[in-house]
Amino acid sequence: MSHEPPPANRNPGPEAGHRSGVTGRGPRIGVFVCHCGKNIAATVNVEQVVEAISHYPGVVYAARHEYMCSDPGQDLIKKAIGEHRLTGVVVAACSPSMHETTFRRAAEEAGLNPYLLEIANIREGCSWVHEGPETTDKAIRIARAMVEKVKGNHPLSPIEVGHAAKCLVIGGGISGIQAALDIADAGFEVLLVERTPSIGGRMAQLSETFPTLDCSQCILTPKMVEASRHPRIRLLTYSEVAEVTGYLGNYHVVIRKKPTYVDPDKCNLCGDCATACPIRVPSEFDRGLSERAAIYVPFPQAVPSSYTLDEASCLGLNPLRCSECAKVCTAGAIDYDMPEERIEEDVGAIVVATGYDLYEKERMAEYGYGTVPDVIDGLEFERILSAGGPTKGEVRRPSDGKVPKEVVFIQCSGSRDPELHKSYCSKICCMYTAKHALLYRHNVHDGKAYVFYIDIRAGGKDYEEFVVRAMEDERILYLRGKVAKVFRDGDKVVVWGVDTLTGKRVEVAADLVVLAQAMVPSAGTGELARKLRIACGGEGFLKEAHPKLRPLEALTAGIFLAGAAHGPKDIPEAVAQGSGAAAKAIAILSAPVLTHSPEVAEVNEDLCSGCAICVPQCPYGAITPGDVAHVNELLCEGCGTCVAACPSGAMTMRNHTDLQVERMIRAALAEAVEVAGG
Amino acid sequence: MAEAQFEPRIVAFLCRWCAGAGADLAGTSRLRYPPNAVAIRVNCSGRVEPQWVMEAFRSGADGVFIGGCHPGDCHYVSGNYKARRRVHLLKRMLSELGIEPERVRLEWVSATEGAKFARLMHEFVEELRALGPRTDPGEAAPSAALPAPSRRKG
Amino acid sequence: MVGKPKIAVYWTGGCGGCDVSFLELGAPLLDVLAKVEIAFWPALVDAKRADVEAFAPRSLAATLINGTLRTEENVEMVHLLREKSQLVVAFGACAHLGGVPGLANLVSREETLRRVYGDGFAIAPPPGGEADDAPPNLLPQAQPLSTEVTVDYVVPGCPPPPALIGLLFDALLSGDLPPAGHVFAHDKALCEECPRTREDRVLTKIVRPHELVPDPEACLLDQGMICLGPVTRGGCGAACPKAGMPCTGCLGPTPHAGDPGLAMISALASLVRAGDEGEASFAGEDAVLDSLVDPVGTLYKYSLPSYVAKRRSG
Amino acid sequence: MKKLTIDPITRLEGHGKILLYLDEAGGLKGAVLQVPELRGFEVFCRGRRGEEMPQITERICGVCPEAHHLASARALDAAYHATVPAPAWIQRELFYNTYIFADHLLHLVFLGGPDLLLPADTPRESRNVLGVIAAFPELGREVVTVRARAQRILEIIGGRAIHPVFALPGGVARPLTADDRNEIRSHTAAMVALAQTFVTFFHEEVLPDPGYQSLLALPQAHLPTHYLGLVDPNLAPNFCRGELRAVSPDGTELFRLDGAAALQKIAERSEPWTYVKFPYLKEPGWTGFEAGAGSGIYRVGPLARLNVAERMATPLAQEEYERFLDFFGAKPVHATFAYHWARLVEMVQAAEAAAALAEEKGLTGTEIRGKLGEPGAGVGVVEAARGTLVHRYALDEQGLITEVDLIVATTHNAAGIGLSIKGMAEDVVRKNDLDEALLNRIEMAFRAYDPCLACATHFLPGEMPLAIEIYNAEGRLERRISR
Amino acid sequence: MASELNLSRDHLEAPFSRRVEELSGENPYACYQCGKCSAGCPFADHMDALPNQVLRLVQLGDEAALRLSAPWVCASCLACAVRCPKGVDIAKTMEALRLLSLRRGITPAPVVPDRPYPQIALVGAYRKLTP
Amino acid sequence: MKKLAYFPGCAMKDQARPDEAGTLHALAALGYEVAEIPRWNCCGTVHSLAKDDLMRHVGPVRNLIRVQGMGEKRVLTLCAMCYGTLKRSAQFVREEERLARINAFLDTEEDFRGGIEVVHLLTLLRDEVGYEKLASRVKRTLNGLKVATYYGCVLLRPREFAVDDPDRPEVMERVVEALGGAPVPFPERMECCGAYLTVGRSDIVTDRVGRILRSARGSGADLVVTTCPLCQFNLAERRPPVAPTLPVLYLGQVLGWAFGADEPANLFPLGGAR
Repeated sequence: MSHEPPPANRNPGPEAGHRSGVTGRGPRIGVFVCHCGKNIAATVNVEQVVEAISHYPGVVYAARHEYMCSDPGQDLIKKAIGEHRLTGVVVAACSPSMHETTFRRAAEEAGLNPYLLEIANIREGCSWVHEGPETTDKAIRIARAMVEKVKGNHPLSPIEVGHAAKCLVIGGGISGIQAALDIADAGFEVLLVERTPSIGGRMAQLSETFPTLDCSQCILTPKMVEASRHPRIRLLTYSEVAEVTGYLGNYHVVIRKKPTYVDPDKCNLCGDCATACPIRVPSEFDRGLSERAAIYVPFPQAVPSSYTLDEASCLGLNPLRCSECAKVCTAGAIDYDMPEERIEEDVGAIVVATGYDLYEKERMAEYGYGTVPDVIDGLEFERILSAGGPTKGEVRRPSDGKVPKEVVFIQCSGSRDPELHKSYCSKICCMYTAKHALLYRHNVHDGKAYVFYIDIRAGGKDYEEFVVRAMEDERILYLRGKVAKVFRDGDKVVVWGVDTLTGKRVEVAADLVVLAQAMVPSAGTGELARKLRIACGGEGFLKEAHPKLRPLEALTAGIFLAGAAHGPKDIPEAVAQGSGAAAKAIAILSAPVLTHSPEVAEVNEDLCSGCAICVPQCPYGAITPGDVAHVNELLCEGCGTCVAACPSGAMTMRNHTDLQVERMIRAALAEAVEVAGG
Repeated sequence: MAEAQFEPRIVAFLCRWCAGAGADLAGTSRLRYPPNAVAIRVNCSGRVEPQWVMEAFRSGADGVFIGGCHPGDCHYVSGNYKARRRVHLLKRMLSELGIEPERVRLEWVSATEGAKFARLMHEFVEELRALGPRTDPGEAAPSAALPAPSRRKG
Repeated sequence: MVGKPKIAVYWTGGCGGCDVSFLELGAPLLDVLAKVEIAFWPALVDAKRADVEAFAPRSLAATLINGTLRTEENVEMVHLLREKSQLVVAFGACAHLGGVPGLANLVSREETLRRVYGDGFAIAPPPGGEADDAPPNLLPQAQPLSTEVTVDYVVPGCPPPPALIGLLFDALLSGDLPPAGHVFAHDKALCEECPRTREDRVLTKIVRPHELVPDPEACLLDQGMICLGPVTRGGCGAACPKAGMPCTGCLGPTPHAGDPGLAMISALASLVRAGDEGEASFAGEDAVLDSLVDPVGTLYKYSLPSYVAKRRSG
Repeated sequence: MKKLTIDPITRLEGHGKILLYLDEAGGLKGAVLQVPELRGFEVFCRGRRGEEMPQITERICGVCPEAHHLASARALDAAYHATVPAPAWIQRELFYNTYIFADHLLHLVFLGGPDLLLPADTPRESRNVLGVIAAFPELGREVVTVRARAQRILEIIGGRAIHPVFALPGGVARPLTADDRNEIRSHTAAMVALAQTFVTFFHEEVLPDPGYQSLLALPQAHLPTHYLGLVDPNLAPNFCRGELRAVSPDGTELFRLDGAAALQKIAERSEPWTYVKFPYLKEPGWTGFEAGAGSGIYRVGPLARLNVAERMATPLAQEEYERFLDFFGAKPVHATFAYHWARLVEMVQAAEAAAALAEEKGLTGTEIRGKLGEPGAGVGVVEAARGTLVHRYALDEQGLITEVDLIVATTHNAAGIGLSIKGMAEDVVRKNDLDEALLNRIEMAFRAYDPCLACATHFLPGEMPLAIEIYNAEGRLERRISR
Repeated sequence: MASELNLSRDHLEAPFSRRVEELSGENPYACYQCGKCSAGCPFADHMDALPNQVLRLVQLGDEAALRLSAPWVCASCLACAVRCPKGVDIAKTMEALRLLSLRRGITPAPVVPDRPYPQIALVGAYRKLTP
Repeated sequence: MKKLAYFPGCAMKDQARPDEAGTLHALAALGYEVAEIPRWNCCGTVHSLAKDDLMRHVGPVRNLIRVQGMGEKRVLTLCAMCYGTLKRSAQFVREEERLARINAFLDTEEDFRGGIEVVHLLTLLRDEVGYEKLASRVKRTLNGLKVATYYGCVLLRPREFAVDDPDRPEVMERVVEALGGAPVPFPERMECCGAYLTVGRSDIVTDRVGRILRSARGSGADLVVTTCPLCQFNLAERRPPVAPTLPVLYLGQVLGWAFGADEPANLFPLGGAR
């Protein structure tokens, strides 16, 4: 009985006789079977594997070793490559995720192109999970299949590419600022793009920070100023990323800078314009708890320090209708004809730090948000606690300005609720709620604070102690249980909850209710992710390349994630990730040359009809349609989805062709494995 | 004398990042499962072609397993969605051609689900044993109009 | 005397469209006919089977065979012709791939006979005739020509477009023969020659030709029609798409497409969308995919015996 | 007993075999036409998409795919309860008349032509289209050219010259453009011109030929059968719409009904020695293989259409029709070889009709699809070049085919052809030395029908009564199966 | 034990809560309700509320704690006290509850002697079960 | 001979008489001259856990004043309860202010000056005699007898007054070892027997005792020893109807036996020890 699998052509079909893609030179494959001590040899009869595979067509040498990854084991391979003039090597050993690099390096040292070596996994996928004689049979099948693959492999070299020495940082919150500063300090140019008129992000809105109770703005503003003055940071506020093309090391970005209609060089910040402006709209910065004019500075320490005329609220940028601001501006800074700017740059890497929003409170119907004015979210409470906030730091409730004597804090509002809202834990709420309650007690000494919680998650340096302090020192009553309903009764906000520890239902007639709303990715994250061709997880947060080993990288090479856009994070984590992403970016920016795996998709131009079915399959936009499709091999990550989609077989994958796989299938299934008894 | 138990032949296409890593974890955790499946590693379940599945059947496989990342977890963003749709359409065609669609199984297995991988291998082998050996799609004249002949193991 | 090269044209289970297509060569046909001697061609000349049996082996320069193999008589005849011919050309989709009559393989021979003639039907000789006067038995399955005899060349199509027939005769008459197995059509898919423009490459719905008057410029696949152009050899000038109808694949798959139905399944499924890709759209995607009715009949209209039926090893 | 086999019958579409049984004295015991193939369309069309049927059933026959294409579309029109808008009908009719013209021309020159145009003693090697072209080079070239132009019209409208793709339930695939019309117009003019040339040629070169005259007069080639064909409201032949009219051998109208109703008048029987079946009129019914008013055997095709019609639809055709009637003196005309002349008359009408339709304003109209209702069942009837063609389908709610019945022209004629062969064989066998040329005379009788055996095995009116008789080797009836 | 509780500032600062805290000298809010006390209490099976629940009622200012039998079942063995991760001596809270009850005239069921007791038992019981 | 003030408490003169006898015999053999303090009164058995518990310290402190009067710096207790109350009060009055308040209250007594150390038999044996000396003086070895060492609550809790590590005590085990026995540290050895609940809630005590005895037996013990008369009473008298018939002895009884005291009639398991 023959080992030879059926003829080479894929589905020879009715056009028999037509053969293509068969190489003339005979393969000389070496197979090296590892005992891995007892790990493989205990269940797989290694001698039999060697014996069986040595008779397999194309195999000219087969050997075994106690530990193939050891130096003597590697030497065995190197020696055989030379002595037997091997054109391909299969190492039957552990999972390729373990030692593929080791063995390929050894092959290269022996003069064999590393891409001509493949690992047949007979440990994780065989010896460790099976017992009995079939284990050896399967190991032989695995090895045969890999021999078939190697027969079809071609020598390849990594693709080299130059790059731009500049980095784009998207998002001017603390994480983005940190990343920008680190990269700029390392000597590279940075474009820091922020959507709103000022950098600072969420941290600028906060009062004090847990667990140290540092003043948030006091520690943030020096960083903001440093970023704005840094010679290598170009700050682009009121700007959005419009287009991103290119690939690792060579991204071409287009940024749209919206007109502020105020010349920052002329504006002297006198504020007369805002006073003169007839328009009042809710202040975004104060979360609607105060009003601003159509021409405004979001907050006093804003960076850059200049007024912005909000086109949407302005009476129309039409001097005939209203030009109050221009009339009072002695500096002549107001320019109704300011155009939108379009900035195009080439960057080598991108850091995405677009931050978070709070989950829409309006969705929490049971908590009365929107109908009960004294139900607010955590960021609103931050503003109320802030010295620069709408109440100048005095705790007063929105409805009537009364100092609330009983405040209920509701944790996990929208979080950990897979049924109706968000399934994940928003991570920082336990801490900021404790902080809120504690600061409230500091403000209102005779006030009582209640916290409804499910669990307290205070995993962080000095965090548990902080929560204990709130409970023990400030006598904040923690009630384990979710609140079912919040409604208004006179000037009280009645909260219906439960204390699951005693099993008692609880009713509190509060003055103010603060919801620790779930964190969600900031608006537009999904759209930006599409532009960047990176992925979002199910909840819309940016997805990392590997949850453990590559937490800072997006799936697209050269794009890094920082801050809460990637998932709920507190300030130290956001800063750490910003620095981490910066380090990753710096590694690219400072590399003399970048390399890319050559195992990518390739178009056979003699076969491609230009049908373009491949084009939308590519998550990286690597394929350009045309008379024949073109693959940008630097963008291609090698998933092969386009190859499978290509109906005419014109798209192939280097060293993973259909022909190879179909031979592997046949080799894996063919009978005549000569294992007698096992 | 007891009849030898039917041992189905299976080809398993496992994506490198999730299902393949999950299979490795099953190995690291020493979870025993039947040895019927030979794995072929692909970068992404989106690389798996319906033709491979048919090639496997043509080459004597009784079942084909495709393992990809969970929805939302694809290393390449969306390859697993393509795989899912291809398998859905392929199964409809297989049933028209007289191959039980249950012989093709697409499963989401994450890198941490070694136990799930092992369980799926057990399950699939059991299911295929119940189905019995596959008859060649060309041997028994497939009929779109006639009820598929029962191939339950007797 | 060295005469003109002799050629034969024969049909097995076909419709005759291939013969007519040959005749449609128009004026060039006369040139061809002037350069060859037609030794056997039931549609055109009066030579009989007995004459063929009398030919010397390999005395025919080329034999063009169209039609699927459906009866035992078909098989006898093609073996006979193979023996008499230097070159055998599978002419048209039936000989090439099994053709539309190959769809009969979805039903067994016995079932076909039962449904046509009722239970208990059995062929018999005419009254007074001998046993071998009975009509020939049907083969269990329709088969492409290559399952019985070695095929040197293929002229694909249902019927072959005159331009491709011209290519065959250019080669035959010039003596500049391509390698065995050559298919006289393009290696690239039909899309290459289709004038329609391809835009979004997303299939949010599947429409059937009678449900839509297609935009005259846009790709039919983009408009939701199942057009097999991407998997089918070019060479016909994209006649059907130009006429507003999707390609149904008569020229057969491109050389590396493999099984055209499976290749198309992969391509079509890849293009289907029901909103953003993700778990939430699975049901919607399946609904789109399920609206592709009769996938086997649609995707293997001309090729079922080649790709689905068991082939003889060869 | 001696057996003569003509295998294959040549210069026709499809497979046919003629078996002649002679007694020891050389007398004819039996003559049988056998169709040795079956492709099973009726079976495998089930489960296919309804709208695919015009493109699938046309693969029954590559000579008259247009007929199947349109019959199929008409059956689908009915199944979907669709009213076909005028522009779509104009496209279809122009297409169809062009087809009739081209198909008749093909037969007159390529298939039947050599029998008709070349002397009876022409050697076999030249008894083909090349012989015809050699004999009449000018006409030959023009025929080839104009046929190509006709094919070009079919290609413009149908998308492809052979196996068109344009007809859909309720209409056609796409609107035609002004450029399309201009090109079509130039071709139809050439068609009309050639038709006229051919008429002249016929009257100068063919009709006066004593060979043809003797064939027309040959008693064995006279078959007094019933006739069936489509007529328009003026009782002129129409090839693709109208009602089915049947007349008896003496010309009396038996019925004039739409397709579905007319189908109820027909039954069929089956013989185990051939894959073809034999339909007959339930009134008067099956009395064996015999002609006459008492037998249900009827014929279709050009001669039948002229026999069921009272006039032609176009002026030049009417002129030729009148000459035809004058020649025979009475209607119905039973001479089998008159099929050729009838074909010529129709070819003229088809060319004229095509030319007229090419001028219709609606030809380039954009309203090309009628609104479709829920799919159900429907019958479509057209006149293929060689006779009446009936498609009947049932569709399920998804528009997939659940039932298919087809009766093709050559099937209608199957019994008549059998009788003609037998009659001709009797004539031939009486002559002492049975040479090849004489045997060809048997084929000539067959070819007169322009039969299409590729089509002929396809039909299955499921509800029709079916009788099968099985004979033993001695010719004794062994079993009779009926449904 | 299930009932509804209206929580308010006044309620939580009512004399009951304060007295318990004063008598026990323990901050009930230091307890984070881990339940380790209850897990190790040799008498928990005989109590109508687990020790941590008793403390929880104190946190909530709920006088229902006084109507429980649990404090009387507590034998002051201090197993809870030595184990508490927050250093809350729950036995002291139990003692406080007993004392508060006794001082409010709430007493456990009267003792019906089933046999002669040694002095040590009588003295212990006397001292725990009287104000 | 070392002089040692000794506070017997009520039980030693009543049901725990064998304990005292055995202990004093052994102490004499170890060179101690034990002097019972004069006019001792009840220790109160249990101390209060409430903040306002001044009254509860009066009894113990009065006893400490007697020790002070003897000119001794420390006092020995055998009963675990007595040890608990005396030790706690001695600790309580270490604060000046409390001492003053107590002295003011006890105006008929001489002022207590504090500084009296309360020792328990076990700590004395461990810290002063030492296990080695103890072992070397033993006259009759327990000869591997499996002895379950039952601490109960008061010896170990609260943590400040524990005779040993309250989570991992070993003193009683080491003493048993020194006597030649094989100590059996069983899971329930530190869990309360129910103490005074024996009055009024004997059901609870019976349940507890059952668990303790089953635990001891389950660990293979032949004998249970304790130093608390209340434990001894409960373990002996509150056994559930179905319970291991393990003998329960005072540690002092066993100690005395090892030092050659007259064999008590009911010490059957020791009979076979030697």
